[in-house]
Amino acid sequence: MSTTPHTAGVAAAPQHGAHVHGAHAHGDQAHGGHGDHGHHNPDVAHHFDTANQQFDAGKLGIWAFLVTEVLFFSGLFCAYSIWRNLNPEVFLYAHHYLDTTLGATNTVVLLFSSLTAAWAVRCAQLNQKKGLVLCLSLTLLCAFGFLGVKYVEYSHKLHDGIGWGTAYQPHNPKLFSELSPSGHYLNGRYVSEIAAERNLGIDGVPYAELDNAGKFQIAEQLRPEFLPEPVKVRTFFGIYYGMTGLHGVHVVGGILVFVWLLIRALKGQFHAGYFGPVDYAALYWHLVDLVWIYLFPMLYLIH
Amino acid sequence: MSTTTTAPGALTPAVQPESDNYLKNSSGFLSWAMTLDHKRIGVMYLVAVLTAFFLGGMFALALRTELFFPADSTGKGLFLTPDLYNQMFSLHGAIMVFLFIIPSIPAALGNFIMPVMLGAKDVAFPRLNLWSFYLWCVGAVFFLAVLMQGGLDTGWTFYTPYSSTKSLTAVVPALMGAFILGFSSIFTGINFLVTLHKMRPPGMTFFRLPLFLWGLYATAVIQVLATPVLGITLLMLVVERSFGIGIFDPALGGDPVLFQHFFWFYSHPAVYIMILPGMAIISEVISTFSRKHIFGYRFIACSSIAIALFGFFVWGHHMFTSGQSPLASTIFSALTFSVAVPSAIKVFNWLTTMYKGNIVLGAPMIYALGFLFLFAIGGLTGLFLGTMGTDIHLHDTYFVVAHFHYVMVGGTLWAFLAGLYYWWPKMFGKMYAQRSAIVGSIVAFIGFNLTFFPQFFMGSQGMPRRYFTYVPEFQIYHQLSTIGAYTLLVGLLIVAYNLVQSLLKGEKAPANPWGAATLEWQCTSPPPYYNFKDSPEVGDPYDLDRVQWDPKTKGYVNRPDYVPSASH
Amino acid sequence: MSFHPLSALLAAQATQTPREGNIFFPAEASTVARGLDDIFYFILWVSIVSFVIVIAVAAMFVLRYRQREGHREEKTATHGLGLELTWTIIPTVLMAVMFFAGFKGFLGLRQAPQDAETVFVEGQMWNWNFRYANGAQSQELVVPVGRPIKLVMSSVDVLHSLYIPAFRVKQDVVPGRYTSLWFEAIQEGTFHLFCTEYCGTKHSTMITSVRVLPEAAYQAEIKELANFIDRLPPVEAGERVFNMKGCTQCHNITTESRLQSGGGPGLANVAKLIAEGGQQKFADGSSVAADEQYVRESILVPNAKIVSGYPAIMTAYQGRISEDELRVLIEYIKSLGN
Amino acid sequence: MSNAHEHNDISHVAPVKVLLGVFGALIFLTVLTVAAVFVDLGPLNIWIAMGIATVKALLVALFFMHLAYDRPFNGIVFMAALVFSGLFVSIALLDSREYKKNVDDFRAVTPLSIPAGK
Ligand code: HEA
Ligand code: HEA
Ligand code: HEC
Ligand code: CUA
Ligand SMILES: [Cu+2]
Repeated sequence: MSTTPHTAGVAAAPQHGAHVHGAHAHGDQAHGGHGDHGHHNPDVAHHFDTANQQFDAGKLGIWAFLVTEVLFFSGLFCAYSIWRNLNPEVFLYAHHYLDTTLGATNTVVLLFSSLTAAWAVRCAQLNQKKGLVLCLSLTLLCAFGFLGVKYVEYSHKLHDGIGWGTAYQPHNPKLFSELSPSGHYLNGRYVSEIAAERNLGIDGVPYAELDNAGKFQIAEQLRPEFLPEPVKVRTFFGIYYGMTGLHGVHVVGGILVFVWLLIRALKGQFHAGYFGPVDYAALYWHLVDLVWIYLFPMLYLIH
Repeated sequence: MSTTTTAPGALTPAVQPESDNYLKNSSGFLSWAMTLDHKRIGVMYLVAVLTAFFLGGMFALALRTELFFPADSTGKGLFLTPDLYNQMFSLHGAIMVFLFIIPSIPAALGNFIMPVMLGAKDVAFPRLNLWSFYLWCVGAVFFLAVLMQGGLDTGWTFYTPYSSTKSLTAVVPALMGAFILGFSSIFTGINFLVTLHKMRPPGMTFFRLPLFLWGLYATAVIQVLATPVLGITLLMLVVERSFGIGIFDPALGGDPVLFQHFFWFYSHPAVYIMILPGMAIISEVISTFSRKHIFGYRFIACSSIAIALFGFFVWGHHMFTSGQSPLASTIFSALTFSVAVPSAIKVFNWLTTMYKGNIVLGAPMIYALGFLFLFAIGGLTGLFLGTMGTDIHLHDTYFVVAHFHYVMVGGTLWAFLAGLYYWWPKMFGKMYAQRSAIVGSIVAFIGFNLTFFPQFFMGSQGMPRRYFTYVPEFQIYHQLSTIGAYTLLVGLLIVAYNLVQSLLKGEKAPANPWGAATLEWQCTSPPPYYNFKDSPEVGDPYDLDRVQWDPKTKGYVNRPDYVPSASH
Repeated sequence: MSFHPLSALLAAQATQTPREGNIFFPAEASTVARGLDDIFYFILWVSIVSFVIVIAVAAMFVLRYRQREGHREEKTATHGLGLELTWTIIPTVLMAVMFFAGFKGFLGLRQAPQDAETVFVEGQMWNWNFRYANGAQSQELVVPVGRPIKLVMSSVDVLHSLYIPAFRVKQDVVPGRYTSLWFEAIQEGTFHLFCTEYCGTKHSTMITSVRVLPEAAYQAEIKELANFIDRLPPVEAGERVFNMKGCTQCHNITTESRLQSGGGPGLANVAKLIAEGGQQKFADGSSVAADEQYVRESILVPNAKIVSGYPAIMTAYQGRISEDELRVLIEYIKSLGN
Repeated sequence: MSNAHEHNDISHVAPVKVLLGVFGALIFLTVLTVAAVFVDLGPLNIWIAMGIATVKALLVALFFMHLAYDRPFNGIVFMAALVFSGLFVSIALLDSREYKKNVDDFRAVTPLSIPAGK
């Protein structure tokens, strides 16, 4: 087993003189830190001996929590894998409803927010208060941006009656063979892609240069490839909403945490000797990012 | 209060002023409701889980009473309708599992004892600990809401599509309740895991941890790895029932067998959440009450971890008849036996510990011996179920009901009571009357066997479980079983009376009434608010030579001339 | 109880004589029963022996080493690799034997012989329906003695499980897919058939019988079952269909409602309405003339119109009932008015 | 920036270069995944997409989440999560594939029809 957690001893020197007292003086004693409850480092809770022990405990705690998060998501990944494996046609068919551009945008947004979150930890470690506030704000901004894009995606789908479960009632029964009412999906990349691939066009005019009616005609031609709609399409959307929804809830949770961190950072509560919460929250945020890194290809890039 | 001369290296229970004890250091409702002290949280958990146990027990008695006679020719039962009966066993199972047995040992006894035994001031995250307790309360409120809103009739297993489409009862609140209780359990698990890793005082290496802590550690591992899957399963079922997503509902192209995979991926490991802490208590009690060093410390410690990890590979043994593929069944059956081996190891180690001991038949030891007897039956009958050919016949009969009551009641509940009687003096500073404690234990033992032993026979003869009524040939077994249940009630009432009496009239407890060498006995009974002013000296937790009987305090005190033995 | 440890390992099939019922099991009435019971007895003996050893040793220690005047504990070794390996390896070996025996027994249960006759089973809350190759249907399972039968099963609503203790067979009946089991009865008689997967209110009365008949009697029986509609007067035939299709689970044939116990209206009501030319009122406020057409729709697609005051729990019979059956069923329902 | 500034007593400080480098790699890999979709490689596509996602995940875990510098035990804890979810998913998947035929046979006779608005 590793060395006992108590050996580390000295807490990092904090920037304010006010913090320098208590525990450090005992660093080299056998029972370092014990017996001095009277003057404890105010950043270290009473039941911990040193700032290091507290930080390590928090770190292991957050990692254990991330483990539970991974297993929590694993249920949906399991459902996804099985459905995709047994009903590939459903997935192939339905994913064209997802907008890859928006998905990719969100991927970049989240990756960037992960960078700022990691940078925030660095700033806190190095006593860079301004940098910390900036990084936290940028992370928050990205989180809102992500949710904004999700809102656009969800509302387009709901507008077309593509909800989940009982709310899956596409307004137009021939939805998948035509331009959708919001004009959003089949006129987007997908039809054009196929048209380009196969050199489809009308009277020698390539797809890209057609007017809407012409594009519509091509979409009509492509219909048989999509019809009949596989019966279980709605479950694809169930899984889609389930996965992205649960992920979204985690983003909202992250926003709350980061707002709290920002307030504390503005009050100057974090410094080189005490930055655990920033580190833990960043770890959580990276996990949210990790989940999305998988969700994006799994849902948007099905081939 | 014990006093003794101090030997260098050995630790003396410090003389603490009364006001320092955790029960008295502050008072008032809020001092409990907002406390971050693991001991107080443990006591609140204890009251809470015992209440749940009582409620679950009342449902059980209702079941047993109804089953005294089969329904009459018009289909009318003794006092329940079929629907009410179905709600009774569902709520009985769900309350006993989610509200009682899973939090019982870890969250009630473990919370109280673990940091003290470890020599720490508290768990790593005291606030999370309190949260965990309040989540338990919220979960309990959801279950009460279920009771108000027309019960729950899906069984504790919530199999689809009955639960998702057909049941007319309050399934969603029950699922939410179990979901919240799952998080309560996860928080306890994370807390214990981190505490055992990061809060060990100097000298407390992993292989010096008392076995109770090893048990809690293994339990925490399962809680962290398995419970989230329960969470997502319940959530998916809520969504399935409310919106008809179609993942588990065959009418929408979903797969009910998949739901069972989801459910048992958690619920099989969960049975080890229930038993591992119990086994760990037995290790402590048997060593202390035999006045012997535990035999095969490392094997016992490692077998807990082995059970925890292998326990994840066997969930499909609940699904041999479900339509699961023969391939999967074969894998699961083979692995099931691999989990049984470490349990057998423990049993033999306990026996050897007693060899040439000086066995004190105090109440905790009586329960430990009862555990040995009942758990052996429960575990061995598990082997009939793990064997594919025989499980086909036995699945979903009373044989299974008998098996799991033998392990959960005869195993976990008995261990819980052993632990409760073992640590009671430490927790409340009061001794109890040994005689009535032992009488209660024996009456409960007889009642328990009378309740559940006949169920093996009616089960193997073909009596299905979850039956409101039955064909006449099973009547005699049911009647024995019902009589047993009331005997068990009497036994438990004696236990309850005995413990309440001890609180009211009990003698003051010494710091170390049983002469154990683990650290929790090094502080006063009840422990001071801070547990230890200075980290206690850590030694071999089972080297009982450390202490000697002191007639003055009627307890054990540290031996002045003690030299830690090198052997381990 | 007699016991042959080795026979368990061989998981023998039909070769041995079956045993009578005892405290453990009902009579061994199928070819697989004996082999499976032997596995059970093998585990039982291993369990009894190890249990007795454990408890005897514990009792002996308690007696010899209990605390008393003049007795002191003695130091003994705190661990011993040899001992510990012994009690790791012996149980492992015993359990390996259990696993293999159980595995073989399981394969025997799962692999139906090629020449098995197929009977289709439909589980429904809370009724069994058996369909034979010649088109016959029944509520009780009728099988010939000495010939393998394969049940191919499905459910129209929730999980059920078909369990015949005397044959030692059990298999869940799952909606949305087939499951199957097989057996060969070796003893004539009537045996219990239980539903062992919880399926709601009347799970405990979803019980029927298996009748094992000599070949000739079996053939005669399913022949009779196959064409009773042609033979019997419509109302009488309708009554049989009514019972067989599980209608009795939810409907009284009087005017009495079964709402309280999760069922539907008494069918004499609708019969009276038809006789009087009245109207039936629905949950959505509409109403329609009660006539044959309405009854027909109520059976085929019950959720199209929900009788006011009732939940929409009746399962659709579209595709599960033949025109002939429907015709006599309607005749029967109409006759309930008198 | 001098090394002295880059030090923290409690835990490792990630250098700016590493942070930016990792971010750049992540963006590049994202572009790569999207681009890979346009090349039709049949069943290989999904594995390529998941492979790239895994490389991205590794980058995030090792550098943004500090696992490369952290106590190894934290990494082990995280690996446990992946191993056990993998176990769960793969056995459940294995089993559903095994009994798929029973479902298909049934659906061949009784096609699935989902009533509208249900
Ligand atoms: C505390 C909880 C607990 C514990 C510890 C166990 C322990 C075991 N269980 Fe049990 N089980 C349940 C709780 C538990 N179970 C519950 C709640 C259910 C039903 C759930 C439901 O459907 O509602 C269930 C159901 C259940 C089934 C499914 C039955 C069915 O539905 O058809 C199976 C099948 O394999 C099984 C097997 C086992 C085995 C092999 C062990 C082993 O771990 C046992 C190991 C112990 C021993 C082997 C005994 C001690 C050893 C000796 C005395 C030494 C000598 C031994 C030898 C030489 C072999 N259990
Ligand atoms: C921890 C779990 C646990 C416990 C303790 C019990 C305890 C009991 N159980 Fe239960 N039972 C289950 C878990 C448990 N059960 C589960 C999971 C199921 C399956 C449900 C399903 O199918 O979905 C089940 C099902 C079940 C059935 C099968 C129903 C059926 O299938 O139709 C029966 C029938 O006899 C039964 C009976 C009993 C009895 C008589 C007790 C007795 O032991 C109860 C004794 C308790 C009391 C009588 C209360 C008295 C308490 C006090 C006086 C307070 C004591 C205070 C102190 C000790 C301080 N139980
Ligand atoms: C699961 C329970 C259930 C089963 C099985 C069932 N029914 Fe029903 N039935 C109901 C309920 C509830 C209603 C009232 C709600 C409705 O109209 O759907 C009903 C309504 C009816 C009606 C309309 C009655 C009226 O008063 O207008 C008829 C006719 C009927 N059922 C016939 C049958 C027949 C014939 C069968 C068997 C082939 C059958 N039912 C099986 C539950 C059931
Ligand atoms: Cu059908 Cu139980
Ligand atoms: Cu299990």
